Amino acid sequence: MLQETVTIIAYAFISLLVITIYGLTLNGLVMKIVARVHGRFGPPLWQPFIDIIKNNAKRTMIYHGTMFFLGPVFRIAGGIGTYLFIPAIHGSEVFANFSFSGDLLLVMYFFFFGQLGMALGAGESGHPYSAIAVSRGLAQMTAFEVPFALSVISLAIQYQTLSITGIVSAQQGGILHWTVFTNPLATVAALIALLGMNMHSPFDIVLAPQEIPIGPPTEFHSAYLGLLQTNRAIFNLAKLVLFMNLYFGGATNILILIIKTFSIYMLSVIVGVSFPRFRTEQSIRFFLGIPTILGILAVIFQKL
Amino acid sequence: MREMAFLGFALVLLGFWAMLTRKNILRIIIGFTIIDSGIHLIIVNLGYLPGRTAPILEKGMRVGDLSKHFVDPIPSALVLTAIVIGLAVTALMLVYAVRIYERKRTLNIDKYRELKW
Amino acid sequence: MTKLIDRLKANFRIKNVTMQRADLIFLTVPEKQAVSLITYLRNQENFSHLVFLTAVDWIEENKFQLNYMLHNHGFNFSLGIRVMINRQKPVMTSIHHLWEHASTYQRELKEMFGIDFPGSPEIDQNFILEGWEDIPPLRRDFDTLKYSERTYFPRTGRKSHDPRKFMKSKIYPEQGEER
Amino acid sequence: MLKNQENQPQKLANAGLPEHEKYLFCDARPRIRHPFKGFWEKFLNWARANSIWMLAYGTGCGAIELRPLMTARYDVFRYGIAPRPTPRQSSVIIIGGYCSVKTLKRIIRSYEQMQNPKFVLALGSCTINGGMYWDSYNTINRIDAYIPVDIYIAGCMPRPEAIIAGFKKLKQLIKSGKAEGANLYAENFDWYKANQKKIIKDWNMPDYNW
Amino acid sequence: MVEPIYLFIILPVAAFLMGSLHQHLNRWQVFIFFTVLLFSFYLPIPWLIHLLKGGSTAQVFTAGFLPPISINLQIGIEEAFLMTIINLLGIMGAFYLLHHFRGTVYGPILYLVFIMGLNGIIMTRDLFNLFVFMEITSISLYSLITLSGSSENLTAGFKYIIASGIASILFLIGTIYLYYLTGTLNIDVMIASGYKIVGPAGSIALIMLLSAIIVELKQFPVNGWALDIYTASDPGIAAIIAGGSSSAMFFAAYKLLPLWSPSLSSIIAGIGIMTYVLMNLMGLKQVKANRLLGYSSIAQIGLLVGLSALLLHSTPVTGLTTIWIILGGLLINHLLAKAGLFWISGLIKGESLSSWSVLRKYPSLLFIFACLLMALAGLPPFPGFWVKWNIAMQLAQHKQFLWLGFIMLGTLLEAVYFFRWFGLIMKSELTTGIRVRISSLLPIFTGTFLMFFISLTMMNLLSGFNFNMLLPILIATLIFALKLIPGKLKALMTIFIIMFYFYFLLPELSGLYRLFAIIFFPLSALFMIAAMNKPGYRNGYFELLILIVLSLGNLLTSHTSLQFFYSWEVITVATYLIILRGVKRFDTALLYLVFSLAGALMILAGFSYSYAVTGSTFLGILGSSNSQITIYILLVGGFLIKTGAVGVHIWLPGAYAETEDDFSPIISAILSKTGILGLLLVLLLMGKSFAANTELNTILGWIGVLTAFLGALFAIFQEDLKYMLAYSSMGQVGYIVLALALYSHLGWTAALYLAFNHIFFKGILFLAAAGIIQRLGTRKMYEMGGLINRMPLSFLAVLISIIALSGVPPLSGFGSKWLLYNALLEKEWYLQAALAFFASTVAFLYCFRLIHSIFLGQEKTRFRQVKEASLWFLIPQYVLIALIMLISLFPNIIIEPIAQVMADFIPATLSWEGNTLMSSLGYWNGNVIMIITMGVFMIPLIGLLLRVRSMQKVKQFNIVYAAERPDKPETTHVAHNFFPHYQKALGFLVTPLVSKFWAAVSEWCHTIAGVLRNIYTGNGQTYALHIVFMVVLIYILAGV
Repeated sequence: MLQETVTIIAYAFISLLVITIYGLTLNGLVMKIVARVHGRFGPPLWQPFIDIIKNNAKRTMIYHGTMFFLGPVFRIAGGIGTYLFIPAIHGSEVFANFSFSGDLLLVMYFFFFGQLGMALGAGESGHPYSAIAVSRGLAQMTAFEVPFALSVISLAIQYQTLSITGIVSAQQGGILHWTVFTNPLATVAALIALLGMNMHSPFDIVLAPQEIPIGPPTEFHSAYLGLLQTNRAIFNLAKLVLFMNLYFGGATNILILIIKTFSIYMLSVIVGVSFPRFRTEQSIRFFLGIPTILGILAVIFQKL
Repeated sequence: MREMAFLGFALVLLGFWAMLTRKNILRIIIGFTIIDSGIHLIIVNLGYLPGRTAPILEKGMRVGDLSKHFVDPIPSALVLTAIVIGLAVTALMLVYAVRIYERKRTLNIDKYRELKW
Repeated sequence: MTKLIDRLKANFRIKNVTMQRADLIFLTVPEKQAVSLITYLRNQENFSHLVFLTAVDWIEENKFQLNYMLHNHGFNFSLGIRVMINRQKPVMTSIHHLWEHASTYQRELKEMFGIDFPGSPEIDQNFILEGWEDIPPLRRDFDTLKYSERTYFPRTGRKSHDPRKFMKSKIYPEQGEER
Repeated sequence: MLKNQENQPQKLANAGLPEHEKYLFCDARPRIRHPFKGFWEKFLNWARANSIWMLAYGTGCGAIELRPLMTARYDVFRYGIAPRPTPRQSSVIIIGGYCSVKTLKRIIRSYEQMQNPKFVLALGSCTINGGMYWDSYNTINRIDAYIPVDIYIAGCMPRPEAIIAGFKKLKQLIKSGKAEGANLYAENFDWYKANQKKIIKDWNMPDYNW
Repeated sequence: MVEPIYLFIILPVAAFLMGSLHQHLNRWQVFIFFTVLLFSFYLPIPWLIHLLKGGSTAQVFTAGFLPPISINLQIGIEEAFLMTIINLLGIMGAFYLLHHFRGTVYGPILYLVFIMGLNGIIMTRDLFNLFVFMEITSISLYSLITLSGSSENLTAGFKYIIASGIASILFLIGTIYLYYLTGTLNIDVMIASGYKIVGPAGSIALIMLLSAIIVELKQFPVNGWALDIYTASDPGIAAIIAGGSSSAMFFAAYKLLPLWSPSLSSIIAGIGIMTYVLMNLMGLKQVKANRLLGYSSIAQIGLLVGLSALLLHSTPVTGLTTIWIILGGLLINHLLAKAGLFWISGLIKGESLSSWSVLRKYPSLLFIFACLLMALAGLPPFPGFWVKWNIAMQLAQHKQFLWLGFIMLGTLLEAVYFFRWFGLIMKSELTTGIRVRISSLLPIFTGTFLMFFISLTMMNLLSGFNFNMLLPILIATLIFALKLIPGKLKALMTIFIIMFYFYFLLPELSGLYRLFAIIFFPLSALFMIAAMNKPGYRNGYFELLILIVLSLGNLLTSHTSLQFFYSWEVITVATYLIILRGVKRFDTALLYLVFSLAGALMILAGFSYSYAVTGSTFLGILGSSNSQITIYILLVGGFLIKTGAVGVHIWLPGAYAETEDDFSPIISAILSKTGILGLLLVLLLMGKSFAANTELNTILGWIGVLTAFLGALFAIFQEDLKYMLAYSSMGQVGYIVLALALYSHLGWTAALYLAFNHIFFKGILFLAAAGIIQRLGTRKMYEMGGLINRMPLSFLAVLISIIALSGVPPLSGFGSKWLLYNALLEKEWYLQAALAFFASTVAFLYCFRLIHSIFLGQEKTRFRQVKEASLWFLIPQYVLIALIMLISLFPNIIIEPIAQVMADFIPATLSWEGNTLMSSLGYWNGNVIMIITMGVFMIPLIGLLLRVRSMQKVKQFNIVYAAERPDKPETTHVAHNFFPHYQKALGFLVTPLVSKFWAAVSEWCHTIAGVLRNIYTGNGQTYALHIVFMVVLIYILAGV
């Protein structure tokens, strides 16, 4: 029993380490790609690592209070937790993570864990911009969760299970078994929701550096920011892995995982570099419009 | 005697007309007494049977024949009671009229509308 | 436009009418009549735009000259109104009730020249200079160099050149220092 | 290495603030943060040098020269330099040219809100000796009397190339461990404050903006 | 036994004596007066006992002849009963009028004559004699009215004379023609020879007689004069008119009932019930107290008349007891209550409704007043309640649903104006005009006491005496009597009493009921701890709480729908009173009461329909196969009102938010579960074959999910802390309704799990809110801020509870969400699931807003000195937190029992594998999730803690700024209108359509009432015209 537990935890650490490194590299890669699109060289691939080191190397920190202190901790715990509840690689023992403890619903609700903590931390900083950004972020979140939820429901109808492992195994056996082909409406709805989740343009009003410095993390710096940046890599990848599992047939080895998650991520990157920004109410209306209708259609088609 | 009944009804209607159209409460009271009289006529008329006498016992009448000789005595009794009651009510109404006039210095019923709705 | 000037002259004591350009006339009006003239121009003559309000320090004459620049968009014509006020006690009637933005000019004048406009909104608040304690800096009796030397930390070894000469000597060194 | 901090009063007076506002601001003194020794510090300095986040705050006319830095032509991103909207997260503040008293106040605030280690890059001759505004009643003559400057870039204005060169120099300084402006500021805090307060007359902020 | 004929000798003789010898009698006069009245009261009592023992009805023949020649009186059980009551009222009224009669000799004389007349009306069996007695009472009344002699009085009296005169004319004509046709004046003989009443003459005679009776009964629309009489005459007289005269006249009408043809009978029913509805409707516009009472009196008599016609003629009711309870009960209820109210009105100087607020200074009088109002509104434990129940049952049994609907409408309207009045008294400015005399108080108290007693009798008659049903009231009264005990001790006593009751109750309950008992008792006792915080006596608060909580227990133990409904109404009333105690304006409490009563009426209708179909009130069968849809709709509708479902939710926010801070947790966390209990019971008792399959469940589900969604959406736009929590409660209960509607094992498990969870976190939130509000003195969230440093414990409590509320793992809220979605997906309610998910994300918004606006952000200067919330608030909060933590870590300890209980009803679909909960779709291991979350939380935390040495704690204004430093905390704290973009995007959904709708309903009711009452022009002639019109109308309607 003990040995088993230790093994699981050790595996989880390995899985987490791999995914963190990959996540940060992916961020660097995306920066590079965006730069190339702009016609620049762009920062080196390892720039995110340097940034994290630099932030952690800051000699001073301030804190506004307990929740401010705990905010980034909540955030990264949310990110790590979300990742660890998703089986990353189908059939792999190392990358199965803790998926035995809960199903898709758990993952969907665990998304909120980090959001809540971060929001609390940002709130305690007392900076008005943080509060404004949190208000925007939460409002936008409620909106994009709707098409995503509909899409997941459609999946639940399709596969008659909420277990992610179950959904992945149902998609094995060829590219045409992937949800993206068997249930395209749900996939499209969810991918649009993913744009919102990733907070890339046009849904980046939450961060809006020119307007409300950088949104919730306005006051976060040094090691806090280091944690947040690490989380950004992990949480981002957790979402990508989830989407890969749900809609793109999962991955049977790390290479496929990298390819698939990269491709999914590129979608929001491409949309991000080519669209201007929505105001909050516009993005709420947007998500509750076409994507939601797509989601409803996906549910209805599956029910039929 | 049917004429009497019609007269009675005519009086009732006349009285009602007075009650409903006259504004002076004294006239209303008079209307009321006219109705009373009309009703008394009707009642008496109902009890009247042609060819019979008043239900007053006299010597030499056999008790068994009473119902054949007399008109129905009950309406007469009723009329007596009704007259008494009508009198009482009329008297009261007049008392009211006097006292209302003392208070309000008017007999117009339209002016008594402080209580409504 | 001369008609306008004639009309104005009928009602106001107008002096020194100078035709600067075809579409710009300056005139001088006594302090007492200034506001009524401006009001008249705004309401009757359609000078709807207060372009600026500035001041000139005539320290020799012990006067401040206020310049009200009005513009008539209908005729595309500007009218500059000069008002000379006392320099010792510089007080002028505010015109913020005619144009709201006049109060900003007046705040600036208060800060830079010390001209008071009683009743103008926020007239006593800092405009650009936060916590200025010296005499208003745009008055000509204020020595800015001395102030700067006194207040800031002048870096020693600074050399000043006449830019024109200096650049010429740099770019065309063959021509020598002089010309 | 630096003066012992115990002798200094631990609390700041915050005399510029009205009494009822004093509780709203932290009154702690900035403290000297000693760098690590040896390789570890070198490694950290390397990271600091390769991830320079500059505060996107244009304090003067020179700010216009910062924009091209981020364009495809100059692309400072490749040196790990990126703009950052909040001073908390930035490591370098660029004084973009002439600096009036009013601006200085904002510069001090922003500078103090940055976290140690922090660097100052001053652009243009105005920051060095007042430049063409040397005799102005409202433009300070040398910025290093008020905050510790790591690099001056001369010119009116310096071109982006010059700024990049400045950044390169800054990187070298950081790597060599010489860019300890924040500690310098903490060490000579009273001197800097006195200078600042000399010209900023309405000092309505705490003595140190944490 | 004294021959009743003596009544007609002694009373006039005494009157004559007093009149002629008054100079000599002096003090003896009062003595004689009361002796005679006592005699008249005593007279029917032996008869009543005799007749109750089975004695036969006695006939008294005057002059030794048999009818029709002579007049006969009858004293049967009804007469004896009514005479006892009326003569008792006579004594009490006389006592009350004592001071009024002082100085005049005529008063007592007229009064005696009047009482004699009433007795005569009751006893006589002769039509003409009835007329005579009617005239006797009328004439004595005319005179009595003039005694005070104001001009209003006189004009009112004059109108009365006109109307009454016309009535007597009609009566006389009718009588004489009936005599002509049947040859008799004796009512019984006439009824027996009813076949003779034929032809136009017969029907016209009947119509005339009927019209006269209707005028005398003051039915709509021929009652304008009566209203004036009630308004103008001395309250003592008005009491006697309302109580005595009307009752006697009603009895006269009751006697004549068999005379009418069926069509006339239904006209009577129609007129009666229309009177009831319309008078109550018009009462809405009334602002004068006495006139309002007049409206209500007329309405009550209308109800009596209508019911007697309905029950006795068209559809004869079997079972004397029922008639006794309905008519007798209603009569007594009305007689005592209305007389009492009129008597109280005599004490109060002002005319308007609000001038009664002086009663607040006399708690006992106020108590009596409230009792009388409740009695009239038909609320327990007064006779009116039993009457209401029986009316519903009987009418339903006879399929008179339309009439039942009208009666319920009337009841509701009556409750509206009565309780609005009560609210006005409690909340308007204190007035001073009152004169309290012992002689006036005595009858009032006696009457009320009598009413209790009668109610007890009726309870005994109806449902068998059940001590449990009385216990809550007894205990509450007992505690109320212990006035001077300090509040804290009372709170402690309350907790003990509740726990004791729980201790005794628990063994009697099983399964589901046991779960609900746990919700109701220990948890409300826990919330009661918060009440220890408030100083002072808090009279009424604990008593009402005990009443509520113990009645909740009775709800669980009730076996019949009557017992259930009784407890339900007790809870409603007690809750209303407790809300009214706390609120600043009475309309919130009124709104609660009106909606609750409407809900209760729907429940009553449902029960009665079920009774009509099954013939049983036993709670265990509800309806039969063809009636189930109606019963389902009625009952579910009623209970949904209680849960505050969307559409009927407008009472909820006010009631939850405006009530006292330490009651809010109880009402929102615990009392909202009564509706859930009701819904669950309905679904259970309807029978599986129907309830599990009906499409109505889908509608219920949609209502639930819409409530959840809109509740959450409303909550995010609230600036008021308690309103936000109130709307949040509405939303959370919506989830529970949704889960219940699923009718599946998983769904019901989810529902109860949600219910428990909701109690925990909403309890914490409301308690925390109470603590904060107590310290801060404001409820506006944007005025708060930064309180985390001042109230860290409250902050932690709120944090835990909002995590639990929003369903974020690892706390217990996620379990409820997991169960809910699994249940929804299992049932294939996909769109509902999506909307529920949306609602839960929206809930996230207000959760954050709540904690941010209060605890985070900028601390306000004026709240720098506030202290942590009171310990009494914190204790229950932390107990609840411990519970949340416990069930988060070991969800099984609560899910397992719930699932087992639910498995009794529906086969289980939930299974366990160790700690992992398995549904058909997914799985969830709360225990492991908690551990993992803790783990991933601790690692970065430790990492960050290592850096703590380099950290500097800063103050609230040390935020990033460059240009201008923050001005003041008030302007720096972002809290007001926190989600403006949401307002822009989805604000259209929260347009208060429902409030507008109900406001329009209210507005229209008032407008119609306002228009309708214009018929009472105040002109005596118009009233006479009304009579004429009515005669014509009856003629047309009767179809002769």
